[in-house]
Amino acid sequence: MSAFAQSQTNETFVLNLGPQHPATHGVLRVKLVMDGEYVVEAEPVLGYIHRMHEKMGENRTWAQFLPNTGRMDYLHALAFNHGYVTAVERAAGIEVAERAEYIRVITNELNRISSHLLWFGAFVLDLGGFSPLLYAFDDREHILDLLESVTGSRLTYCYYRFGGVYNDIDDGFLAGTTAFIKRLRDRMPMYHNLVTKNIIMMKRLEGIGPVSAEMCRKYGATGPVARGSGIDFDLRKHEPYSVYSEFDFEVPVYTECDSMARYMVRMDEIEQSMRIIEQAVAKLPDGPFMTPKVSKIVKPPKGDYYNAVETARGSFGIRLVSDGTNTPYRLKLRSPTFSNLSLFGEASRGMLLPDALALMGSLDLVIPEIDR
Amino acid sequence: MIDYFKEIISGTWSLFVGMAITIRYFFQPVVTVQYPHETLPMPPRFRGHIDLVKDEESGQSKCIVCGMCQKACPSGCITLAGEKPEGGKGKVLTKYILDFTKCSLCGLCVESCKPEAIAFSRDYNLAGLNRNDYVFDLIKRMEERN
Amino acid sequence: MSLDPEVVRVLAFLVGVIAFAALNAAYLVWLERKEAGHIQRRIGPKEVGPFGLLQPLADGAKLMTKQLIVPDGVDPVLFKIAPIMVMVPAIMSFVTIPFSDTLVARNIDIGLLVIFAFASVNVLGLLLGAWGSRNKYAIISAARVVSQNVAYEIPMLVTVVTLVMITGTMNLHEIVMSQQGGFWNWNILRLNASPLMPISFLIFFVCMLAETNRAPFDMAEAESELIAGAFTEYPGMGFGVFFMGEYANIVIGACLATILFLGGWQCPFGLYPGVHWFLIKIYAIIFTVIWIRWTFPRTTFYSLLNLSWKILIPISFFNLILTSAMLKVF
Amino acid sequence: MKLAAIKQALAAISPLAIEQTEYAGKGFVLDVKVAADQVVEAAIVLDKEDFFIEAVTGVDWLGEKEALKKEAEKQAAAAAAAKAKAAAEAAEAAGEEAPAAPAPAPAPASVPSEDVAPLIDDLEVVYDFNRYDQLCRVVIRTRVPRDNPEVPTISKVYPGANWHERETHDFFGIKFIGHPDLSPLLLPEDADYHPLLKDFTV
Repeated sequence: MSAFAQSQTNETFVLNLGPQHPATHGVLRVKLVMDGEYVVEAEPVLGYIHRMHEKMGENRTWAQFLPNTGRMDYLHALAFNHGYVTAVERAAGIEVAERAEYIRVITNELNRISSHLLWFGAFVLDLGGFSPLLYAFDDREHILDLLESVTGSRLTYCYYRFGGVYNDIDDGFLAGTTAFIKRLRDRMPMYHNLVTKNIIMMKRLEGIGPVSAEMCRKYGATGPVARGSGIDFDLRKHEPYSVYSEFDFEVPVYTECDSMARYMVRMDEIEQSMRIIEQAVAKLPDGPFMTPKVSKIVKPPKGDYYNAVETARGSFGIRLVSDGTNTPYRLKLRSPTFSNLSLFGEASRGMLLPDALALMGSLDLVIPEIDR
Repeated sequence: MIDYFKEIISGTWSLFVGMAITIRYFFQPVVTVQYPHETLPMPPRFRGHIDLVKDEESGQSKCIVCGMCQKACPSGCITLAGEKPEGGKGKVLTKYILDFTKCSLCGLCVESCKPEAIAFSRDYNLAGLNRNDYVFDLIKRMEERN
Repeated sequence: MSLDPEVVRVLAFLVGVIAFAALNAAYLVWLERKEAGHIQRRIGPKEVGPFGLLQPLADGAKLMTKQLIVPDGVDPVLFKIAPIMVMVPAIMSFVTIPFSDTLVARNIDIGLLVIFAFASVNVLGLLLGAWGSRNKYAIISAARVVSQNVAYEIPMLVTVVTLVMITGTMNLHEIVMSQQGGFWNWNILRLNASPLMPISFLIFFVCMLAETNRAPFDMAEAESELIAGAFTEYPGMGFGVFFMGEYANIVIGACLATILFLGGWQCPFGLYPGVHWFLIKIYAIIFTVIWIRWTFPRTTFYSLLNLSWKILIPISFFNLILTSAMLKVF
Repeated sequence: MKLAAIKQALAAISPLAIEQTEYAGKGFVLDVKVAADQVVEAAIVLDKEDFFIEAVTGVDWLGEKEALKKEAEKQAAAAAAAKAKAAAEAAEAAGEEAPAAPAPAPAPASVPSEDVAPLIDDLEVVYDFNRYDQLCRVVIRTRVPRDNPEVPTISKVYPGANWHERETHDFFGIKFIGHPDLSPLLLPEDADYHPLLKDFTV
């Protein structure tokens, strides 16, 4: 590929991929030291959208922190709700109603598909293709309407509660979900023909942005970034939480370690999520959508707990330290893109500018989740 | 040498396949809604800002001024006040202010309200020139509504 | 002093050509947004005038009302000349294009050469604009524009040389006259001269795309990397002039492709040829250019150069040799 | 890599305490307390076992020593009273509520008891390690005094920890010795305050 030899005269210049730049999908600044068009050194600068959720966690009760989780990663907000709710349920030992577990899995996987679709559109937009973004948004709109009819909001959900969900799902939602899955299944070949098999796309992605498995381990990268480098690590299979152990689905793993591998992992995950949803809709039990008599005052016993769930971008972990009162003592939020982005500095050394941006696009960044 | 030509041919073939897809969409009907002229109906569970529910017979709100919603709200948007009528038992609502600029629509207030006196409204296109256009006096809104 | 009728005729044609170029530049923007809209299943401009037809005028007015800020630290001379250097050659090369049998400003014998001469000035304009505006993004994009145009000038010229060998003349009028009759004796299907004629049309089309920085080769103003590339610093009408220059170049490219390969104003079935056929063919090619733009992602820079040096140039040289051999034999 | 083998490998660096916790309730399998300077060794051991760094967390235990001391005094008083009187009165004396919740009130003025040094609470740094192929989350904890919290950096062993440590330094002021660049990561460049300390007032 492009062998890069630092030019002797060493007149590098610093280019600011500024806080607002079309390729950074949010307020992230990358200080690039460039030599001509080659990136010599890339250093992401964070903190432009830092809101200190962890301090908010310390002066709100356990139930009042719920809306904050949806604001961290607004593309897959339900997974963050799920992560926080299962963390508190694990700490306080709250039972979750059987039907609620299935509702959570269905809505969570729908949200994962909508997050992957948005990433697909934005990624192809980064590489210059415009129309796939709008086709992906067309499909994503169907999911948002479905979830809006049940949860009431479109992006920052606050739908899960300790012990269950806010309100029940109706048959209209189930019919809509099955219709949507059939529709997306017909459209997936179109996406592959239009983008994946396109010679320009292949030239742009194959062999670009190599991230070795060892680099993933050293930086703690998880999610599609790690699965693109041959690491089979998906918390839904690895630490089965909720009722994920009851569905059979594969975890797509590619070993080429390049941007095309990460791209294919996410495209296959859309297919797997659809399989999960179908099985969950088929096995949806009746019964209450919320365990009765779960009081809003939750007092987990003293001590610290760790709980991790699989979001569209990797493993979202929460470390709770509770001192037995109704407000958390310490709430650490481990966001997956924080570690995924930390390997960008080393991975993008010596690459061309457009390839470095293709690599950044393939890391699927959501900046508010990094800055918290 | 062979794969040099094979790559060219398969490459150009993939380009033509891509163009065939987009031209097919060119002739298909449009999916977008022309917003100012046509609007989408909001689903029943849409979460707009909260509104007081009018009790049919008495025409007053069902609120018993217990203050549970005020305590449940994470960002402290609700301020309410009520006073005891001379003879009657319960409290009557006199002031119910919702500061919608801080509300994150989490639904903890609606959930914590036993008599179901507050519910999500369904209006979404709120426009205002300054922040206190969004500080709603829900009692006034309830009277205006009918 | 009596005006020589020829001078009056040329002046009238010049005014007509400039009007054609300006109108084209404006309404190509409308066509592009409408077509992009429908490809992406949305409508495109609709509010201003029926079907958004007045949208280009609204854009023009908006661009003109913008204040022309010349950022400090900018080389004022280069900064101001660049847009003009991109726009003027584009309009100048309309002079030799034969719109129909009689409708041509100046029928110059080496018309083809004039067009290519002006086409290379446009690159210089972009380079001066980027260098003048002292903006890092612009400099990167200027470097790309120069090497891209150099890389794609060669296959384009080689294909044109093969064609001139076949037609024997550089006069655009004669080239079109030699393609009379039905579409079977257009140059694109003149297989007796060289079986690779359709492929050389494809090469010419791809090089035309690359010359005008369009579609998969829009490295110059790659939105997602270089924001607006060479004309990042240009506010209002400065950007507007660059924009019109780019669209005028596309129209010239389309005209050239029509004249050289698709038989200019000839009718596909030999019936009453005329300027209407010429316009239909131009707009069909421009429709394809826009269609390609909204379908494909952008190529990287080195694969763009690989495509030219490793694929287009070898094939066009082979085509040149093959044609000369065929001409010698038959 | 069986859990026992990891436990045994970690025991080699003689940590203060190793405790196997039950995953379902706590979320991690092994809980290891080490002294501040053993952190790098522990990281190297885990690095050899193919662990990856998941998170670095700081916890501020302000007021904990106070509570423990008050608790100890109460216990002593309760034991003395119990010995002197019947068990019944002693039970009522010991009924005082749970240790003072460390509300962000300033540390309760410690009554000038007989011991001289004022009690220094400590900050805890918690490292989470996990494996890709096997469900095995290991937690390494260290405690450092609040007045000059210093922990050696593990970013030489795990480059991924670089940002985590910078963030913990932002929020708690824990200095990581040998860290390449401890400038604020999430806070503005000139931030000298540490928001997550319990005695942080806006």
